[in-house]
Amino acid sequence: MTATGTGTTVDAAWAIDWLRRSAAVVAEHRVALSELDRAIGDGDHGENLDRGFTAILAKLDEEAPPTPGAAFKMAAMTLISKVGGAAGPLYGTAFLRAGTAVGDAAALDSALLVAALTAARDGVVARGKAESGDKTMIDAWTPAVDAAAAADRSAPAAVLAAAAEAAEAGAVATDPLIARKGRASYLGERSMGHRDPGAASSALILRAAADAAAAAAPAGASGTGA
Amino acid sequence: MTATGTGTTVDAAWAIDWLRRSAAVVAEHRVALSELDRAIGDGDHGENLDRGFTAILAKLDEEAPPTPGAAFKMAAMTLISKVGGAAGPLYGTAFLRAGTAVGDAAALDSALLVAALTAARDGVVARGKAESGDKTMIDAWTPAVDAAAAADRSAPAAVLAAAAEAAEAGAVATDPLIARKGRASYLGERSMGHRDPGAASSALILRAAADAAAAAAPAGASGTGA
Amino acid sequence: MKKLINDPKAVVEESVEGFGLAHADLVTVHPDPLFVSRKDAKSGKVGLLSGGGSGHEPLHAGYVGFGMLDAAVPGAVFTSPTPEAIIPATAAANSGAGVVHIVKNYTGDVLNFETAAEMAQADGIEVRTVLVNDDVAVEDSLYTAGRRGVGGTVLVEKIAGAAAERGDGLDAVAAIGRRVNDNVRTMGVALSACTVPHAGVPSFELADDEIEIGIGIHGEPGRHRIAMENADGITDRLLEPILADLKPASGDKVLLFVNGMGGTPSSELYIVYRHAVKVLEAANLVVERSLVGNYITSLEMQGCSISVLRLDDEMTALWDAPVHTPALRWGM
Amino acid sequence: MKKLINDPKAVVEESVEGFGLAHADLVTVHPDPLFVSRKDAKSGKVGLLSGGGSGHEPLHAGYVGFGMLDAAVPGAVFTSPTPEAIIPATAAANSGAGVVHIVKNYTGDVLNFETAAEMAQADGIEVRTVLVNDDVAVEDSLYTAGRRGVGGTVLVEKIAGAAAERGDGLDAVAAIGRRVNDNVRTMGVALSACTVPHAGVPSFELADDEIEIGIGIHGEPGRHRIAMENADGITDRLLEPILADLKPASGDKVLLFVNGMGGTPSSELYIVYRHAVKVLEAANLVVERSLVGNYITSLEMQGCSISVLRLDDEMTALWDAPVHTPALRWGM
Ligand SMILES: Nc1ncnc2c1ncn2[C@@H]1O[C@H](COP(=O)(O)OP(=O)(O)O)[C@@H](O)[C@H]1O
Ligand SMILES: Nc1ncnc2c1ncn2[C@@H]1O[C@H](COP(=O)(O)OP(=O)(O)O)[C@@H](O)[C@H]1O
Ligand SMILES: [Mg+2]
Ligand SMILES: [Mg+2]
Ligand SMILES: [Mg+2]
Ligand SMILES: [Mg+2]
Repeated sequence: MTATGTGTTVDAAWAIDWLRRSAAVVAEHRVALSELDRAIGDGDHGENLDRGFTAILAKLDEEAPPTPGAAFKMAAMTLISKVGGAAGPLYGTAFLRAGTAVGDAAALDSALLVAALTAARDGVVARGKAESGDKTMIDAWTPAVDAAAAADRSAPAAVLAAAAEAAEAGAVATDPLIARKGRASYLGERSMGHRDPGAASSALILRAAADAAAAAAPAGASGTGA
Repeated sequence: MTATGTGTTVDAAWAIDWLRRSAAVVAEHRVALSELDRAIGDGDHGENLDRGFTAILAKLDEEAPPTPGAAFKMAAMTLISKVGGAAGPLYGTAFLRAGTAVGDAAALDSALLVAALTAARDGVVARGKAESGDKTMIDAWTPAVDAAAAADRSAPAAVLAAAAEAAEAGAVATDPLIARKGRASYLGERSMGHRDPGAASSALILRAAADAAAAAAPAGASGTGA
Repeated sequence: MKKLINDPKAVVEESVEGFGLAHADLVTVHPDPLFVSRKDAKSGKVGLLSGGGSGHEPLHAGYVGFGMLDAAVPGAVFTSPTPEAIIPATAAANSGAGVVHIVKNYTGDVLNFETAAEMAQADGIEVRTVLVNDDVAVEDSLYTAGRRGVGGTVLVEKIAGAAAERGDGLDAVAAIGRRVNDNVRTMGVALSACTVPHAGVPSFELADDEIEIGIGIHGEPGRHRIAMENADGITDRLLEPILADLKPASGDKVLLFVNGMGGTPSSELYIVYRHAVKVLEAANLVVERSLVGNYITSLEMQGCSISVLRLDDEMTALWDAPVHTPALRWGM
Repeated sequence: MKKLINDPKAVVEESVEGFGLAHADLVTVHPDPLFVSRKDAKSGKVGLLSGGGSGHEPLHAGYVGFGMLDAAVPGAVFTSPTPEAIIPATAAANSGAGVVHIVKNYTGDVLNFETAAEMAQADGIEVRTVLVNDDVAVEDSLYTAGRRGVGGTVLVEKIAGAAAERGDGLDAVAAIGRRVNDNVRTMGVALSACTVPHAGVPSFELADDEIEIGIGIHGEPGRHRIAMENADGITDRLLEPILADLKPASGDKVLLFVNGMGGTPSSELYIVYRHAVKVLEAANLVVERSLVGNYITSLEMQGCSISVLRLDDEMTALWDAPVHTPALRWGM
């Protein structure tokens, strides 16, 4: 399926492409993510997400969700049922809240996208109670939401590119932090000097969203994003 | 205590010196003997014998046996009670039979020594049912007994030196054999290329007997032995 | 990595299948979603359910049976199970009087059980949750995800299970479970790491003369890495924070639980137990009950944990009550 | 070498001391010479005694108690005990009806028990010896010290113990012990070696992709070294010589015993058990009873053994009879 878009909105095809690209990068980085988790957690983060996104691919092959919201909700339910661990409920909540935020809109403009990203982040905070600087996926999501909100809203691709870039920087910035939530917190100061696996996977997944939007946008229609 | 002897006989002091020298060489070769046993057995032979001879030293410190026979019997009972494993009862039987063979003679001449060594070997065969070539301590003892019987009988030191030399050669000759008795037999052909630990310890102990006799003999009184 | 496994991805399924075959008199294995339920549960009693990542065997499935759990939900290795499995397991454990979820305090377990409990309640099943967090290795619980649930979990499951079996109501069973948790403290040590099957490499590296003090049960590194010590010294190090935190009074009766992490022979556990008894008796505590063995493990990790539970007469009686599960059995 | 021990020379003494403290309701530890005796033995029953090198825990001391052994004699690690300890243990196990010695077939054990039996008989205690030699890994038993006693020992101790408990006479107890031995075959595999405390180095070296097939229980190498295989393949390799030697008839009832060598998690044992059941059922055998766990070990060795016992109704009834020991307990 080829992603399509008007340039000023993204649609169900984009959402599906996002999920497929997410599955691909998670599979590609499965070992690397687990390796990050092995350093400060229990070494299963890549495996967990890969199990979830593989199941999402299977669902997508069965039936294409008709709207972005339906795609997000399908992803949410699949991640909640298949991933387990901390990441399953947290990513699941993120997609669930995003789905609720966009309702059954067929096309999402930049404003709705920013709202969806914000709702996703807020959902993770509500479930996990982490604050910025606690060395969790929140440290990728909050800069991403902030960057998206501040980005040029003429094109979703630009909004998502800004979000992805900020998420990547946020993930890198978790390196020196002492973890205060999740398994890594048990290590105390020994968690310093390692990247948070959930922040790293969040950056990968948000980059997949931006890439899908860039692929969907008609040539020349994208904004400032990469 | 200094070992003494007339040159044509050995006495209780010699027997005690033999046991002390045996304890010393076993302690010195403890790790090496266990290492041999680790290759084709269960890695405890040095440890086992060391436990036994350490106990013999303690007994000797308490009370000096009045005759060679008494020394052999004390050694036998101590080895039987402290060593365990295969080596404990086998060495125990060897010393017991040697003790019985010499009775309460105060001095042992070459003929009585040969009889004692023969009785010791026969005791090991009776208990362990091993034949020559089965890769056991018998492969040190039988050549030792044969060499002792054939040696110049003018001096016990010569008899024991011949026995020790033959035991050493016998131990070396176990290297290519396939074990047919004891733990090493479970390895089948994989026991080839390793020295039998019990044969190696037998050579050490018989060499200690010869050394004690050489030390006991008045200068010039010893026979052809080293 | 050398393990007696086939496909690393099928380890849990195949192992639980074998477990079900070996204990068909006691348990039923439901393969998809995977959970284990008790065969002979009497109707009308409060149901007890626990679950969590696999790799801690015999926890939890080994404790399904008379006087302990009604259902267990094994997740992937070291990964909490999902609501998809917890919800039907809750339904299986329910015979009308509601279900107590015994949950070890890890973010993943808490979140997944929370979701499942909500959905089960929506289906009309009363659920109470007992959170186990007995690990004194986690010092600043304000600045972390809180203390972890470790060895104490076994004691909570046994004692709350006996309360359910004698007919206590839902809130009473949850209350006794919480009372056990409030009175138990645990600390663990690793001499070697374990290898998660799908990872294929040890979960941390430890030099030949190093040990990890204050480990959890997921192969994660501990709080401190120190030079190897002898068993008595290690036992002292484990008991010290336990007693400092539990603050038992002179004359208190305790249950002493020395638990193997999976790869340590029981002979070594008894060496630890021997010294632990001496330390507790020197502190004027009465060791009334004991448990020594592999009861909550980390795959083939070498090491142990010590748990001390301050007993009251009711807990002791419930501990002594008959139990018949694949991994814990007495009195019947 | 990292172990939870103090002095390598005191490992057995300290461990048995701790064991005695933990199970003071069931056993008495006699420190010098070291043996363990049962607390509640009824007078007039045939006594059951076993012993051997330490390092196989819970064997043998873990099986002292109601319905199993009356005394156990732990030697140094992997070294048979001496008559010095076997003789008083035999006296402790005797309450007038004589004593059965259960001896694993190793030269050292045989010689030391032989001496002790002779001396006990001289003291007026009737002794019968049941030699256990169930290890099919030893192929040419004519050219070796004969088959070794391994996993089957646990089954002999349980079933003969139940016979003694129900009041069978000395010869009858020995006869049932021998019948169990005649009908059981065992084969083991090691994934890693173990380290004897006083040696401090592993008892053999095994590459990362190699396993030893046909090991005994003393850390000795096995018959063949092969490339690592999956659990089902290894299970096939263990069962093949067992069935070839036992030659069960179609429809025979068997007990399937999957035993861990000490360092293998129970989850892996159940994966082996799962496939073993399938193989036995494909051979038209009925798996009537099972035992899965660490019951006769080699310190922290990784690996397992499989034992198959051809049951008759009497053996099954004696297997099911109540037993209450530190390591095996049911029916009471
Ligand atoms: N309370 C929390 N809030 C936000 N994110 C969290 C929280 N706890 C854990 N995480 C995220 O989850 C990631 C770990 O996920 P994963 O390894 O799949 O689960 P588990 O820790 O249960 O094994 C962490 O790297 C972190 O980013
Ligand atoms: N049947 C036997 N006859 C003679 N010697 C034997 C016999 N069985 C074993 N041995 C000797 O005993 C030695 C092993 O002794 P040791 O290691 O102390 O006992 P274990 O084999 O019980 O561990 C072998 O090297 C061999 O020389
Ligand atoms: Mg993780
Ligand atoms: Mg040996
Ligand atoms: Mg996890
Ligand atoms: Mg030995």
